[in-house]
Amino acid sequence: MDILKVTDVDVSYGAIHALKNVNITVKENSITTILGSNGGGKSTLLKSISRLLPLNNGSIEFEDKDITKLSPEKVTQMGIIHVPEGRQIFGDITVYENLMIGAFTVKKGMVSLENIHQDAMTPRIKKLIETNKTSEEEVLLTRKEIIHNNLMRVYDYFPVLKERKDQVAMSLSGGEQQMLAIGRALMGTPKLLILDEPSLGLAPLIVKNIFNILKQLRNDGITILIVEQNALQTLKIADYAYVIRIGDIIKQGKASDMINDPELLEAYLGK
Amino acid sequence: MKIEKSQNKILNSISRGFKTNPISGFMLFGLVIASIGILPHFGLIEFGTMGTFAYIVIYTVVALGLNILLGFSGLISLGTAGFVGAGALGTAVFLELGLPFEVAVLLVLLIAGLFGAVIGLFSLKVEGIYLAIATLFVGEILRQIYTQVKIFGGNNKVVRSGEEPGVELLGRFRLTNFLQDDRSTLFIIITVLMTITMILMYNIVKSRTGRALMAMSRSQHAAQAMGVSILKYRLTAFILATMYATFGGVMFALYFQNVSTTEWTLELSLIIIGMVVVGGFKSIYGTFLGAFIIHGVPNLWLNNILGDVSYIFTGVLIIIVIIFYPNGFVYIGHDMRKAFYKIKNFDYKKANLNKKTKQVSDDE
Amino acid sequence: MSDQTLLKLDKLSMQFGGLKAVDELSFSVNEGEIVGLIGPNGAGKTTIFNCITQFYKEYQGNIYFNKEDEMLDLKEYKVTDVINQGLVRTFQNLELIPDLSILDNILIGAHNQFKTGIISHMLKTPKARKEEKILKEKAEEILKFLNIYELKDFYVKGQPYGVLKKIEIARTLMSNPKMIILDEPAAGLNDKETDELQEILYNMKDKYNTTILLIEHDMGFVMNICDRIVAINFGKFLAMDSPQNIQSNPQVQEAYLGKDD
Amino acid sequence: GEDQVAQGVTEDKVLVGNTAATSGFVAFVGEPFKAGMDAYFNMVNEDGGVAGREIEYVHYDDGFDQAQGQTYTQKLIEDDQVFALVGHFGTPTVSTTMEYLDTVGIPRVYYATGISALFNDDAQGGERSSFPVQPIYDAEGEVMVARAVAELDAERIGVIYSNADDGKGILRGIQNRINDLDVTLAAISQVASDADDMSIAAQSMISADVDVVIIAANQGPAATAVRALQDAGSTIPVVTSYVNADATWLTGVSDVVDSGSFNIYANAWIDINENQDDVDLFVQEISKINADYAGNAYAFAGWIAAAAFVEGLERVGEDELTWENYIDAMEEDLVELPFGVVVDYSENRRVGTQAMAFLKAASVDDVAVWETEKPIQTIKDIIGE
Amino acid sequence: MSDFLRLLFSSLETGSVYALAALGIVLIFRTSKMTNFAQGMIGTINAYIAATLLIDFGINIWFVALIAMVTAFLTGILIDTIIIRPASKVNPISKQIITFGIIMVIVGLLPYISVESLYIPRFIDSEYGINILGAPLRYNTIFIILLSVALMGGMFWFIGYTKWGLATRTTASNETTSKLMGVPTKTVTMVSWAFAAILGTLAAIFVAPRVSVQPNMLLTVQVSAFFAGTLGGFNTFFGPVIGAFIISFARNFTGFYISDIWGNVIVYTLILVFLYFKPYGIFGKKPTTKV
Ligand SMILES: Nc1ncnc2c1ncn2[C@@H]1O[C@H](COP(=O)(O)OP(=O)(O)OP(=O)(O)O)[C@@H](O)[C@H]1O
Ligand SMILES: Nc1ncnc2c1ncn2[C@@H]1O[C@H](COP(=O)(O)OP(=O)(O)OP(=O)(O)O)[C@@H](O)[C@H]1O
Ligand SMILES: CC(C)C[C@H](N)C(=O)O
Ligand SMILES: [Mg+2]
Ligand SMILES: [Mg+2]
Repeated sequence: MDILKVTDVDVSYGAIHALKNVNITVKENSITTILGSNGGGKSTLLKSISRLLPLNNGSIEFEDKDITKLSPEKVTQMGIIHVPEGRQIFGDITVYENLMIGAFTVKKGMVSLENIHQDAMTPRIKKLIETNKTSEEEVLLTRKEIIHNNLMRVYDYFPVLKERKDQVAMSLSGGEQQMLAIGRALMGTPKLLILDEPSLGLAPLIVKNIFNILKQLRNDGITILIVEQNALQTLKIADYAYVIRIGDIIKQGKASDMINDPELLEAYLGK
Repeated sequence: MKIEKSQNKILNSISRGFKTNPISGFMLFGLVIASIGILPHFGLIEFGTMGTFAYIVIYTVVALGLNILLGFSGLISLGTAGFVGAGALGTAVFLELGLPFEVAVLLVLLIAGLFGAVIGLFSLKVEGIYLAIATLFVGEILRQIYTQVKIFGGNNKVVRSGEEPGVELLGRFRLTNFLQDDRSTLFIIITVLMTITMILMYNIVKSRTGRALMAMSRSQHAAQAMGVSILKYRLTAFILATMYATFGGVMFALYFQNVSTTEWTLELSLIIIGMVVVGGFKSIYGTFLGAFIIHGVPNLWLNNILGDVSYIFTGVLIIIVIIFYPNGFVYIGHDMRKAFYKIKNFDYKKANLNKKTKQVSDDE
Repeated sequence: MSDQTLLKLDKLSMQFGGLKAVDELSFSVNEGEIVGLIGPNGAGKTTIFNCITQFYKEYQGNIYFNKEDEMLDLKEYKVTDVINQGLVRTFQNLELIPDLSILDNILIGAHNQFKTGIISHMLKTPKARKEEKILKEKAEEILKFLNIYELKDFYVKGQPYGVLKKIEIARTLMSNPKMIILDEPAAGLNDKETDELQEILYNMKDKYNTTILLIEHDMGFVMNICDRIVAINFGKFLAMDSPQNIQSNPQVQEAYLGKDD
Repeated sequence: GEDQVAQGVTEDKVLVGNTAATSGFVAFVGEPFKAGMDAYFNMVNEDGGVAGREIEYVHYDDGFDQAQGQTYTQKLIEDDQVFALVGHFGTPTVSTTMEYLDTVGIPRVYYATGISALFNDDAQGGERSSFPVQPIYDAEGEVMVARAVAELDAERIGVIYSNADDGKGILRGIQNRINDLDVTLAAISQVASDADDMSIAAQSMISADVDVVIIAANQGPAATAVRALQDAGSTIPVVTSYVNADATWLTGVSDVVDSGSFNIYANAWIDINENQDDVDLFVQEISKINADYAGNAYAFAGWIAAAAFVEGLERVGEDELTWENYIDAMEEDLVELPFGVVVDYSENRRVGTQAMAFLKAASVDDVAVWETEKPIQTIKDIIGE
Repeated sequence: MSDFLRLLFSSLETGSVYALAALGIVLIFRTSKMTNFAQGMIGTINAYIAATLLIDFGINIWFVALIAMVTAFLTGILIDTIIIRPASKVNPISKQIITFGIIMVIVGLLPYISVESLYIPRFIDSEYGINILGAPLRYNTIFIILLSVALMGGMFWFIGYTKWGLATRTTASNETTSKLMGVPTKTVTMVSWAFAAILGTLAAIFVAPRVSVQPNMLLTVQVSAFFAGTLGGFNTFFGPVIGAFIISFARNFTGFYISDIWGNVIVYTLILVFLYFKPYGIFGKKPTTKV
């Protein structure tokens, strides 16, 4: 099923025509990537989806609902979470508070048992499970419990955030800030996670980690839309890819096909 | 059609001329404003209009100084009015003590510069809103001094060289605000002074100093790494700003020749900030435009047309201009040109307009 | 390349509260080298740069810089004075002046090359004019070298990332530096741009006679361009060696590169 | 102008003007003041004007700004060529333009301020064209001490004065008189005009154990001072300026009047209690402009300003209307104005009215009102010389 | 002793009023990154409304205060919606001048409400109180102090420890990214303005019995509130409150024991000197910057 449908989206900044009737779709539970040269309009497209930019034309549907007219915060509340280009962490509050604001939209809800982190297993949840007051796979958690669970998972992914949790976010190193930006997004239990150049400034080991995490998230049922400079590595984990140039989608296809298309890599990605 | 074309041609060459030689632009501008001092003699405008323009001219100089702080150095002062008062009252006091006008002015400027330096030093430690309010403290202290210390005359201080009314320039030319002809001359003198301060300011901001000020405010780290001493340029910014403000005060004393002790309030400081904001950050002509909009428009027109509601209307005007021109009304020029090109389906990229102008007005 | 030591870190340590960001670190860079500084996120790389350029002064240990065969202890210099010794840097998070033209941004790098003072600028004396002209010409030449000459009159704001990174480099060149230190110059660049940057840095070394110390996570880039690489972890020295040897160093692999799949 | 026909005068019209703050923070003074002038001029014009001339009144709003006030003053005289300034307004503008106006010699009738610079008991040359009406602050200070001694048997006097022209002027007046009248100035305390906490001043009065507190300040600060005294538990009677001798001000301190902690007295140069006919006429005319102003002291003042000017015109009558004639006419005789105000410009005296009534605040049916204790009297009458 | 206590009690009341005004200013500073010069005028116009209701309709002061809170709330929302929101892209300095524009509009509007100064009585009549060593401490004073301290505590807790408080802080820090976190930033700023307006109005109603309702009734309060924020530190909520008390104390004591004319100047100079050594106020911390 297509979780996201972008139809004929057209965006300009004053006189700069950044997107020209762009169409893309994102399948549920997939990793979709948008590749393209600098200034191609990738970030613009992502911002249009999270409704940060007004459209000249076109429509965007998420889970079959038209979100074209919605505000960014409404869209976020629906489960589209956007990790913007350039970190955009809140520098003057602590790392922990940054993570907590990421969980602003979290509501109580069902969480599958396998997704509950060891450290988030409170006595109450254990009891719920023991007394079988819950279905086989899922359990109804309170907002607080979900946030705690998310937090434990984020700390698992990025242990350094736990070490630094009471530090003002501004004082983190560049890479740590990037981790915080990603971790903050994960705090909000996204349905569709939008990442704009997540590997920027990260050490190779962490980049590998992040790609693994993304794969795992997809397996957990989260849909991912990612923009990356690191084209080859991204294509390796992606299911589907679009190539954008000066506001036009010029190519699309299965990621596995693209990776074997030397012409494409040469022409558009400079490889 | 033909006329329009040749008109365009002329306009273009003028604007090109201004670009290659901005100094002559300022001189021409000064000439135009100075003519306000002459036109009443031919019955073309009223003398009263000149008085309103004198105010605009004077506050342009003050606001230019503030623009060095606000626009270029990213610093703010809420004590400007206090320094204008210092310039005006200081001149009056020194004249009363028997000093020649020119010496009085130099002395006042020197003292102001020292004051500016102290605030500059202070600003190294105290920043942002704390600095703004600290300057407000300074303003309040000065205000108290003006109204309490006897030498400032209580309500107001008459400016005069010797016993006779008027100010004596260069030891021989006595000019009195009471006399229309003298007032015209005074007006032309202050306009010339304004033009000079504009040119000096232009030269400063287009030089290493201007770039350093901007580097300091936009990215302190880069500035330091490039060898820009924050100490030196904080001092420079505040010294320049206070000297400009004080010089505005001197011009006030020179033209109006009578200085109130009670008017150097926070409200006036805010009005002057308003002139910079409404007219244009970093823009020299914009500063004049701001002074014109905030002081000229209400006093030349609004008050007479709208009466009671003119005050409200001025407030609304300020709000609207800022919302639509966050960097100053002076950028309306760019927008008009853009609209013009839009009508003609002009190619932006070719016109090179977009990158250069758009980005200025979109500064956030 | 000579064996003359240009920069020497001697038991450098820097702490933030309880956190040892840099821990008794020593290494040196020789004149004419391009040296890479690598390490996991938060290893202390940027902190080291901040110590070298005296943004942080509370460090322990010593940082020496060779100026005309004399080893200067940089700690004795103010942050704004470091550039005058021939050492200049770029920033991990771009630090440009958005509302100045590219040319003017670059002229800021020449701040201390100006000899005339504010009064001559105010009055625009012939001397000041001449000086400005000379430095402008120099800036234009540097812009040409970096292939961004046509953009010189445009505002920095709104320029593509790749251009911004070049502007930072161009700015450092204005000061006739003996050594430039670059914090993640290739981050955010696409592969094409990274290649271009690589070439520029190479040529720069020759043309402007500078030594380069750079932090970078793009291993391809680092491998290609560096003569030697220092690897650190948790602020501590791990290894300093040729690119090949660093790449196969197990400690570096474990801490930084990850085992090859 | 010596003998030529003056500016602003035609067959059927005489042009007058003023610049006043009718916007901004002191609009609450300027607006009603202007309305009072308008009302009077309208009335005169409806009756066919004076000697066949209608009075045309131009007004500019200077927002209480000195420089703009100066500019408008010059504009009125030089561009608009008014015959006279009526109701020249506000300390900043008036003090700034005094010397200029003396030089020009244009008649100015009534100043809406009482700065000391207006006091001149031997006016020469251009100074003769100045006709202050409203009491000058210094003079009021003198009257206040006299009243404190004569009516309240004060021996020790305390003064709370505002850091403004009125406060300082009144204080000077008081200091002038204390020796003659053999009283001690036991406590002096300055307050800022916009102070919100006057406990220091109140405390100083109590600590000094004074017999009378003179509050030398206008509406806002005076009320604040009265309440500060009440808060501090004072029982000392208070005498305040004529500026506060209207019903509105009293409403503001009605709780103090009701509680009776201490008596409140005020000077008044206008006596509305004794001149009901004048009040009726005023109310009738001002209501055509704005009924809200029917009890407004500033509107009264504007009315008197216009009346004073018209008095001069009527005296010139059918004679040639020149500055010189006008000035002579004003000097001719006592100028008697509505509400019992009398000013004497003879023998080059330019000192405003110096006679005042003494009012006492009382609570009548739970409403605070001013009652006349003593009619309008000069200092001489008061101290019985 | 009773001199001292009288001054002390008076200062406490004054300090509470400054504290309320300061809290409003700090709130706007922290949510909209700007100095709101119109804080005083917003309180003033609502005090005018309250006083008019009181006089024209004879409504009880408690009830009037309640109505004034509602009108204040609406004023805040109105100002945010029609002025501050459209100016969201405007830089902080220009925004400050917008608030100056607001001052002009309000000052221009006041004469349409009343041309005369008006009076608002105390909540609890001034005759009720206790006597401590010869100095009267009114219940009304106690009420004002308790209320402002409670409001301070409430805000401190709300901003520091609740989800919405965190959202308020992030909105101030970076509005766009806050939206991406799902924070309805428009609501946040709107409510901040509404609440700041309420604080200003409370300050106005509390100070009105002393200074009457007139256009510049909050002039000194506003300036003092700025000073209080600076002295206490703008990035805390209790700092400005402490600052407010210190300023009102210091003024009265220097005024009474040293000089009524130069008291203020002495206090201001001391604060300037203090700031030089503690540039972010008593409780403020230097914000972290990273190269
Ligand atoms: N705020 C803006 N104002 C004006 N033009 C903009 C703005 N943001 C982007 N653009 C322009 O829109 C075009 C597309 O930009 P966008 O950021 O979407 O590209 P991108 O593919 O994400 O590039 P990058 O790889 O550099 O991140 C570019 O030409 C860019 O200069
Ligand atoms: N001002 C500070 N206060 C507290 N901790 C700090 C401060 N600056 C840096 N740190 C910490 O010190 C460590 C080193 O930071 P540094 O920026 O030097 O890392 P880095 O090696 O440059 O990392 P990256 O590759 O991610 O940029 C980090 O863990 C960071 O959180
Ligand atoms: C408001 C003014 C008309 C009155 C004030 N007392 C003054 O003299 O200026
Ligand atoms: Mg992008
Ligand atoms: Mg780093």
